[in-house]
Amino acid sequence: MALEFIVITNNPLVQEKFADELNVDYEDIPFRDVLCKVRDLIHKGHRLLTHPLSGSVKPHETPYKSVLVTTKPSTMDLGEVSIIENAIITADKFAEKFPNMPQSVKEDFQLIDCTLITSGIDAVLRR
Amino acid sequence: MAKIKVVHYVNQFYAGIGGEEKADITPELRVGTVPAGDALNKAWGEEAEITHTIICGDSYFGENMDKASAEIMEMVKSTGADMFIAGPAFNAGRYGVACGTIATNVKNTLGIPVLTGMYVENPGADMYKTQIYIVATKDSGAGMRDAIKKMAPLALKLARGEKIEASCVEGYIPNGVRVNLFEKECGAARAVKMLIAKLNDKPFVTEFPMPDFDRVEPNPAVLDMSKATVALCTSGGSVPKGNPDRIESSSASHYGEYDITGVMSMDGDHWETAHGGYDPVYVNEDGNRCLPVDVLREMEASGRIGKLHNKFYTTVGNGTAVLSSKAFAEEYAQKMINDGVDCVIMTST
Amino acid sequence: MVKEIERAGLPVVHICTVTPISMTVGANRIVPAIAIPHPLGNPALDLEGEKHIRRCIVETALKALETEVDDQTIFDVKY
Amino acid sequence: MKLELGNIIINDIQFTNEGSKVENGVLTVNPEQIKSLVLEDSNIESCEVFIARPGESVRITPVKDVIEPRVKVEGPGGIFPGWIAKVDTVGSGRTNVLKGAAVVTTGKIVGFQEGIIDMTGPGADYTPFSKTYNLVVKMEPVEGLKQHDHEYALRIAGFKVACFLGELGRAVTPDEIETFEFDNLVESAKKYPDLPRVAYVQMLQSQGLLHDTYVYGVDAKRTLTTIINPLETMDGAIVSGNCVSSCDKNPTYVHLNNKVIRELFKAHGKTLNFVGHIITNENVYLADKERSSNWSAKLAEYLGCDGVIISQEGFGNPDTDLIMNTKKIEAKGIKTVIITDEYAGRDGKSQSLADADPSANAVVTGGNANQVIVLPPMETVYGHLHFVDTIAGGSANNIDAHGNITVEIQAITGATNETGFHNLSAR
Repeated sequence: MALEFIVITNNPLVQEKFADELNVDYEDIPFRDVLCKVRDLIHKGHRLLTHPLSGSVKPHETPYKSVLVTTKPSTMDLGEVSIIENAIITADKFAEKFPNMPQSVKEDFQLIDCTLITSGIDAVLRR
Repeated sequence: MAKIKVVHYVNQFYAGIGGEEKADITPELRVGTVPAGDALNKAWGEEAEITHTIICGDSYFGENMDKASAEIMEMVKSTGADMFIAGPAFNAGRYGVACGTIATNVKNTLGIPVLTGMYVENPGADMYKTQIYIVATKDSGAGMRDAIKKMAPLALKLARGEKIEASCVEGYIPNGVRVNLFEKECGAARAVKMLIAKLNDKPFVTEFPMPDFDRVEPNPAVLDMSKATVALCTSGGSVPKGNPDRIESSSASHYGEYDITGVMSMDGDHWETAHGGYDPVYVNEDGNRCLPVDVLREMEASGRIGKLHNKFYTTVGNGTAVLSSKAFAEEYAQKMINDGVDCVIMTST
Repeated sequence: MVKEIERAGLPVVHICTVTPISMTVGANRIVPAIAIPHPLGNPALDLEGEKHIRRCIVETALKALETEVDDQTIFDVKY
Repeated sequence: MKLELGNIIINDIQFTNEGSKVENGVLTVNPEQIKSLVLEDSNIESCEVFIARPGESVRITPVKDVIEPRVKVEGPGGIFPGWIAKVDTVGSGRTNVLKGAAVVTTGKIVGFQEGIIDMTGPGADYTPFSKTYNLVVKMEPVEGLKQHDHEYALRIAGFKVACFLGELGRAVTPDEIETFEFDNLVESAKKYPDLPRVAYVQMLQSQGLLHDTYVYGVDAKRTLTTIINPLETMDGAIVSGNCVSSCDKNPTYVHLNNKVIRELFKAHGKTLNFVGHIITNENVYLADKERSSNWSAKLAEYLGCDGVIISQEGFGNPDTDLIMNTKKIEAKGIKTVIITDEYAGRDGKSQSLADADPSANAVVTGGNANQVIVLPPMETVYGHLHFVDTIAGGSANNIDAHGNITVEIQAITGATNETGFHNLSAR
């Protein structure tokens, strides 16, 4: 049976690329709020499928984050709780750096986040 | 540059007054030095000089901490020193705690640089290493020369406000602040050496200690719960509605202490959570979901417990945060003991 | 934090959802809670049902405090 | 298997209008030859070539890759199998190396790219590539080229230039020949029955654009953890596609000269028996992380290891892989030393890693990547300086009136390398 998942994202490119074929939960919210949204879902028993600190671009340096979680809640996984909570702690170490980012740089960040999550989506779909 | 004026704190033993039998002597300010101070002066040459020495008995300090501390502070102030040095205390526990306490006080109230030295297992080291620089010494006075060799240059740097290098370079006990340095060997060579030591059960020092995973022995069980005062604590961030003390939602800089005299239930009209680490909807609806005041009140009425303590303590802590707010708990645990609490229920999310 | 309370000399029981973390932070008496956003409750139940599970958890916590332990011990809740 | 590295020591790079050559330790390059080689790729619009020598007032940024020029002179396979050469197994015969020289590629693939190499000043201490004679190849793509194709074009161009320069050393007699021999498991067990058996577990960044590593041309995220002969790695089997957050990313040069492998060879037969090189990935998908770390532990056990060195690549999510690898390998009774770096905040007071475990009790650190450094202006900048304020470790308006740039050292290529390539550390 296919694993059903939601793409939690604030990246418009991910929304644009996958909205037709996948369950994309897009909101125009800050980076940290995406992590908190994922955290609350993990606390409710949704399973975390991709690492919330994917990629090397630092939190808040990139404004964009996409994370995969299962659609249906099951049992809360303690390891995943630890991963998401430590991700938020880690993100909080980095201050927002470029409030007035040029559109071209924004688009580059969108692209990088999109390729990272695409590698996660590919991995889930081919399993 | 003018010679740096230093005041030195030692106990009765290092002042040459006597051992345990003289440990109750009261603080005394002397002009000049004791032998440990002479050694420092010699090492500094023309750069700095101990002009005054403060001597206090270890027992006196331990038993009259607030009073002794205040007296010593006045003495330090009266000397107009540029810097304060305590010890080194090596493995003498009470002396180490005294050195740490006074040095920390001097730093915080007088704002002059301070330095002490002690053995890493001295209880004073654990208590104060994150607040002041403590040079790592050997475990007995036989290590005096080695201690002075490290303390003298570090003291000068501190007095001059120079950049302090990493702990392994300067010789202080690691204080949790990560400082970069260039090693002679590349990381790979260090890794292979460390592995060979580890494989051969030889000592090695990790360059990055994992967070503290130590244990504390369990305390004995409560014998008669029907007579016990039970206190509630939580890391779930329970606070009065509106968060009057503005407890931050994460990495809070203080904890909350709230009176629940007469409170029968943590209803959502009067209580909420300040915690930013989870979805607050459910606890804001009904605070008993985090802090079970309602059922403890029932148990108090039925005599299952003697009494619910009239204060609770609250922090925001991610259950999984590797760092924990240790100092807060140390402080409010003491308050609970003073208030006659017998046992504690701590709730976490 | 539990550890500091224990170290100060007070017997302490830790009611905690993520029990492995409770082990890591050095709690000696541990009682598992329901869920992170509602450790001592369950919004899926009615008020009385919720109070019942809360009573069970707190009762287990008190029993844990009344029990001598030598090592870290998890006390399971009977609902 | 036996590999000889014939080191031709390079003491300078010079330009010429005539033929490129290596003579008396000088690499003489005709830049036109480099340009025409690079421009064979129709995706590259323009190319400029510069020389950056140690001590010169030069800044190179943003660095895409650093590559050592080499040529296969004896034995099977060729340089960069799966890319330039066919996929024949490398790691035996002789490879000549232009030691002390490097090709540094630069080009703006994305707007926030960093990677700074200063050839002098305070920044130079933080990058190992301030000590090499660098041929800088700056490339601009054709209009509208997608980032993926752009990255690919730059990566391949770098390899081509490195091979072209390496080829100049084919007939040159090396100044020194280093010989490395790696026995199979049975032979090495017979030779060194009493020495502890040690393997190297190398984690490879494998997550997406500018976050990838390739093994014999295969994208590492599509691999299971496997065993490779360390001589293959030393001979170019692993290459980098990986340059953002460049302080703890491995350029191709670092793979070719992996210092963990070299140090293990130094100790081999003396204090330990080096039995293998395990390569594992750092994927985005959590199940992949579980699977890959299971396999690392299984292969370490299969090799009969007493101990392993684990090296990480990158920040954040690889901490999870690192701790999984460490816990699972230690659980097999195999002792570990791990190499990582830290993000302890600018003040050094924050939690350094995103994961932790008591079993990770022997750690070598490449330093705190958040440390702030002021880089004074250089006379010459090769690349695109104006991107420095939008990079990792930079911040808005971080260039002052005098041209001083304030950045975290995470922007400096190789500063906190997690294969132990450099000598920065922290306490």
